[in-house]
Amino acid sequence: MLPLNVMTLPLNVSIERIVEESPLVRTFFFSHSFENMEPGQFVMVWIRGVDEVPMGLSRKNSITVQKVGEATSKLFELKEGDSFGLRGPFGKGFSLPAAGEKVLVIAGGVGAAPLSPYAEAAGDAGADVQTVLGARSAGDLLFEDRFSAVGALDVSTDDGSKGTKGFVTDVLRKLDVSAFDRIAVCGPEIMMVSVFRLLQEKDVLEKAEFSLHRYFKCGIGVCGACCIDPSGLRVCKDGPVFSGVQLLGSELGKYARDASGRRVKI
Amino acid sequence: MLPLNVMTLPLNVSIERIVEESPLVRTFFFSHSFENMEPGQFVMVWIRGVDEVPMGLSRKNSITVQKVGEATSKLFELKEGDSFGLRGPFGKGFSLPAAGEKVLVIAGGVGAAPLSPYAEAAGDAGADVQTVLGARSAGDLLFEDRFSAVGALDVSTDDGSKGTKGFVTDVLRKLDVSAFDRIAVCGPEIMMVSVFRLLQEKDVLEKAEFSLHRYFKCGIGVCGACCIDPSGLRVCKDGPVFSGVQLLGSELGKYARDASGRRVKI
Amino acid sequence: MYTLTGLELKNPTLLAAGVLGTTGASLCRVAREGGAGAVVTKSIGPVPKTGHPNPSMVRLDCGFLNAMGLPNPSYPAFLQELELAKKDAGVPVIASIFGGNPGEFAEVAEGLLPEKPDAFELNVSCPHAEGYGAAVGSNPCLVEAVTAAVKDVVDVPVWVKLTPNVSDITAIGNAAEAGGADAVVAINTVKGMAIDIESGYPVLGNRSGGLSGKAVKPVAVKCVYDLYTALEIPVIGVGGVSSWEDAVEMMMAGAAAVQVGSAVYDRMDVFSEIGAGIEAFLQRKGYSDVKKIIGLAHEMV
Amino acid sequence: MYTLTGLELKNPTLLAAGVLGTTGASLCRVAREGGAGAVVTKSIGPVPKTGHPNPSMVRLDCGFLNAMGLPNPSYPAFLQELELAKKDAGVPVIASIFGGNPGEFAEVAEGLLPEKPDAFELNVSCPHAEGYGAAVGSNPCLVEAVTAAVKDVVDVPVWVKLTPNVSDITAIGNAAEAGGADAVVAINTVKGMAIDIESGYPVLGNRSGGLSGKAVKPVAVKCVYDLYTALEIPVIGVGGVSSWEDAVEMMMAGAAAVQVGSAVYDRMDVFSEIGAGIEAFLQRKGYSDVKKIIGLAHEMV
Ligand SMILES: Cc1cc2nc3c(=O)[nH]c(=O)nc-3n(C[C@H](O)[C@H](O)[C@H](O)COP(=O)(O)OP(=O)(O)OC[C@H]3O[C@@H](n4cnc5c(N)ncnc54)[C@H](O)[C@@H]3O)c2cc1C
Ligand SMILES: Cc1cc2nc3c(=O)[nH]c(=O)nc-3n(C[C@H](O)[C@H](O)[C@H](O)COP(=O)(O)OP(=O)(O)OC[C@H]3O[C@@H](n4cnc5c(N)ncnc54)[C@H](O)[C@@H]3O)c2cc1C
Ligand SMILES: Cc1cc2nc3c(=O)[nH]c(=O)nc-3n(C[C@H](O)[C@H](O)[C@H](O)COP(=O)(O)O)c2cc1C
Ligand SMILES: Cc1cc2nc3c(=O)[nH]c(=O)nc-3n(C[C@H](O)[C@H](O)[C@H](O)COP(=O)(O)O)c2cc1C
Ligand code: FES
Ligand code: FES
Repeated sequence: MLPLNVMTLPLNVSIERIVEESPLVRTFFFSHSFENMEPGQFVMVWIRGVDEVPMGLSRKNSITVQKVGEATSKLFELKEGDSFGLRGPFGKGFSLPAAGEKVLVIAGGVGAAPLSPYAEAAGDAGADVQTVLGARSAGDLLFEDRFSAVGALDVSTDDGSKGTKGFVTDVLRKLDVSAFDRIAVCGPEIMMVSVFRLLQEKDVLEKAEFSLHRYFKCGIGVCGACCIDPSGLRVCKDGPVFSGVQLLGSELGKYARDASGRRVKI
Repeated sequence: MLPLNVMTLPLNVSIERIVEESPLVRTFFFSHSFENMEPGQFVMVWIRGVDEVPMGLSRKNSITVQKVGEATSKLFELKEGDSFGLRGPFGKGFSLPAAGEKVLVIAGGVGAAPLSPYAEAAGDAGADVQTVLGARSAGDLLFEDRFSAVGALDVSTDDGSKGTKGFVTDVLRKLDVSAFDRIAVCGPEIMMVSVFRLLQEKDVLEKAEFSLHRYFKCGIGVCGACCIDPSGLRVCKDGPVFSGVQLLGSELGKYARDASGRRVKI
Repeated sequence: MYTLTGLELKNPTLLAAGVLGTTGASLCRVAREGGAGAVVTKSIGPVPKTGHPNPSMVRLDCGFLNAMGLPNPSYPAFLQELELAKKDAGVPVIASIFGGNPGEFAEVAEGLLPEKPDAFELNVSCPHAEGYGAAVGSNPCLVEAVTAAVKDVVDVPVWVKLTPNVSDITAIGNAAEAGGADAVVAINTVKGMAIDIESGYPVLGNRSGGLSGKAVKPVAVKCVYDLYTALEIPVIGVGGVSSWEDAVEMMMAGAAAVQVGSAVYDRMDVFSEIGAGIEAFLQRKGYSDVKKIIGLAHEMV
Repeated sequence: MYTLTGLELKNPTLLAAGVLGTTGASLCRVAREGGAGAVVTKSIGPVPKTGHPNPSMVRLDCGFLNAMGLPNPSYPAFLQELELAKKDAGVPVIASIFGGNPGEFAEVAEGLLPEKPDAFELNVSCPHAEGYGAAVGSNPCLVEAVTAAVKDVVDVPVWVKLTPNVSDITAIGNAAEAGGADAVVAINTVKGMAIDIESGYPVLGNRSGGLSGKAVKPVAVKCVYDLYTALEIPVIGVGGVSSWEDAVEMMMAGAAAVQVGSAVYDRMDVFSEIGAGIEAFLQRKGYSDVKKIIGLAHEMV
């Protein structure tokens, strides 16, 4: 009997399949399915001998990883059949819509990872899902198929190689955001801040949820490494998904803390 | 919500009522009811600052105690409203009969304490219960009323002040013990040995169960203080109730171990 | 109101060092939303430290293991956090500090003085940071010297946080007292380790770390009990407290107040819950004052 | 077959000292019915001791607390139990012994020699017996002297059982090795205490005692890990082992074999269960020999 959650020592999982999503992004399907995960929740991925890092679940049994540094590079060296450790799922996910609700999903870069299962769950719940997906260029767009399978998809690329040239906000400006019941956002922090400002202007912040990234140490709400100002909310436990209202006047887009706790400008 | 069992730290109970059963025996009704106790199981009674000693449950919410030494004397100083600590119920009780079975209860002295709830439970189960109750003299006979309420009662006293003059074995010899489906025995070890021999002669040991007393330290089957020879069975966990067959060729009636583990003649 | 080394606390529960104590905002949250009577900061040192690689904390069946490695932004960078905590927490804020020698301890304490912490807690007891923590705290001479050095430069109460990883914690407690400590805090985590049997790797990034939570409560109760006998100054109890019953037990062993760390895992408001539980207990049992239960176990013979 | 300081074991699980080890019959039962690879007796001393008043052992949410107080009938009275154990256990029988000084240790060891124990385990680590146990075991010079004194009078393997209640267990381990020990056993219980809050009384008759079971496993794993690095002689791991996974973890930390104490609370046949679990694990992971996992964690970097 496999556990639904792994809240204590890391579970050993093996890599069942690796999918190259783009030059720097791969999806790792692993040998365990978190049947009760909420889209937006994360797992702590233990690359033994290196580090343990948070990753959103891109499916019940997959993470989708962008290679950025030591741990992710080491993960990219692993092959099918290799294994790593997993704890989770942790944190608070995106809130699911009721049937008939209109949901707007706004994903930038690897932010599409936790939003793809959300879009699918929202679709399954009978919501009307529309997605705005942004990336640097056409080859970096993640999960176009999964998003378009559940509803309308608008795409933006920085270089204009596909969809609107520019940022997700350039697409958003053309939409009537007030027509949506829920708005779910995840992406690089600068992208999320632009979206935040836009939604604030349009006065729809209370319908929006944002998934934040901060430096995680414990990942389970005890150490305090990931707390944000001025609320003191823990990104790992009270988040990573926060409502727009919770983030009003927050450090979002201004600074974050590094592993030592020092404030670092975004 | 009160716990059904207290397997960890002692539960604080207060004394609700004290009944003087005989000059040296008192029943203490306490403020907790062990609803799922099996007759024959015991509790560890913690007289704070003094000692913790095993006592059979004479009811779901009472123990019946003979004053013999330090802890029991201190218990006798307590008044209604005072409190002590309780852990349990521990160990294996007497096996209950099916409806229609014939049950013989043989109780000597304070051995009547764990046997009285057994006789009642057997009666409730629809068995045909008969009791042989022995004591030094009429005033020491325990729970005559409880035993006679569920079936026939034969009494013996050492001094002949009531019933047969002599020992329970003198009554037993007059009975056809082979007519019973189950025989439950508890009393001083010399009395139990006499009964054991008699039942062995009559070849009915496999129907008989005996509740043993040995020096208990942990009371939970770990320390090994209460083990009997040659089986190594723990009186506190594998017993205190053993079948006659388990006791064949055992140390019963020969010796017991004291608190240091030294063998002491019975 | 409870008084602890001159500080006024609304209840005798404090946030333990290193738990939710990295930012001023989270200290305020623990005080306001959590109901803590006082809060202790993350341990702050002379230079920025990122700490050990992850996993830095894992939950076990019984308790937690952690090896954070004293991550901290150093005292100059922490001043702004302390400022915020002092401004908004509404309860006393105790600065936990560490260093490798008496001079470093004094430097950090002086460095934080501008933001007026209500007391200092000297961490001489972290079991998993080379040259810091328990390396200092198992040496009575060094503990006395460190305590005296900080006492020299500050005029607020100085508490010394002790490690249980010694043969005789009272010897270290005595050294702290001799150095002028106003209280001791016991205990920091117990040295421990877990290994992932599928891979053979130690689970913590630092290989080993410190045990906290339920598993260590009996160890902490014993340390507090012994320190209460050995010392004149108050003992603050910490280790595995997660309910008012645990807090009462710790106080009966001799704790003047309790700190709560790992139990924030379960709920943030564990502090107000414990505070209310203690009050209700005192009332039910007819104790006129919390002082009646502090050290009570020593009288029950 | 596993070999441990020359003894042949059918599996690497041993009954820990002081648990079901008071009588020869119960030692035989643990070996035969429980499936232990070897059994260690209750610690036997120079004179009869009844031990501490009850409660002498209580179960906690996490683990157990005990303060038996080294009850034992003394070595002359224990000879008949040892005789029975040696005759019928069918596995090696190790005599655990204690004393207040090297002379007493040697006296007890010699006194038990007539019944030919397969090895001696020196208990220099009981945390709750005045003048015995940890009072000896936290002093390296005394540990070396005690070990040497017993080595002098016996020619079977001598193991030394260590206490975790010291700043540095490897210093004591080194002392045992220097004294000629053939193996060390780690760990004895961790000092601990529980208080009944309704009455204020410490729960144990001896007021405080030693923590065992699940709560101490991480502490034991860390001690074994450190001893494996520091010593040449084998380390036998004990503390909180209750499943084959725990045993494998202890072995990866460096244990050549494991002892199981408190877990007999759950079931007598925990030994054969662990033995079978280890075998199945080795097979599943393709390890040719149990030696492949002993100390494995040290290689995983
Ligand atoms: C809730 C959450 C969900 C995430 N989901 C995904 C995802 O689905 N896919 C994905 O590719 N990335 C995701 N990330 C980001 C991912 O954690 C980092 O990319 C990863 O930690 C980088 O590790 P590294 O060793 O390769 O990089 P490093 O060389 O260690 O550092 C590069 C950067 O990665 C970040 N980082 C490193 N360690 C941590 C840590 N312990 N906690 C948080 N950030 C860290 C820091 O910003 C750091 O500057 C998520 C982060 C969070 C907080
Ligand atoms: C399973 C079991 C059930 C029992 N049920 C009852 C009962 O229902 N009513 C009753 O009156 N008595 C019962 N006893 C006996 C009772 O435990 C002793 O009478 C009591 O422990 C005496 O304690 P003390 O301090 O007064 O005597 P002490 O002065 O300590 O010693 C007197 C004698 O009591 C016995 N005793 C003392 N301590 C213990 C101990 N820890 N474990 C076992 N025996 C001990 C010894 O035989 C000792 O020689 C039972 C014993 C056992 C083992
Ligand atoms: C994640 C974590 C970080 C800690 N960091 C520190 C620290 O920086 N300084 C310190 O003195 N103690 C630190 N500790 C120890 C705690 O303050 C406390 O002494 C210990 O955890 C026992 O209490 P608990 O069981 O309530 O957690 C830390 C504990 C944990 C769990
Ligand atoms: C009831 C009990 C009695 C013990 N008696 C002894 C003893 O006599 N000698 C000894 O060396 N260790 C003794 N110990 C310690 C155990 O042998 C073991 O080291 C400790 O309990 C940790 O192992 P565990 O968690 O498997 O119980 C005793 C432990 C218990 C629980
Ligand atoms: S990472 Fe420790 S509280 Fe969030
Ligand atoms: S009294 Fe400890 S095993 Fe029975």
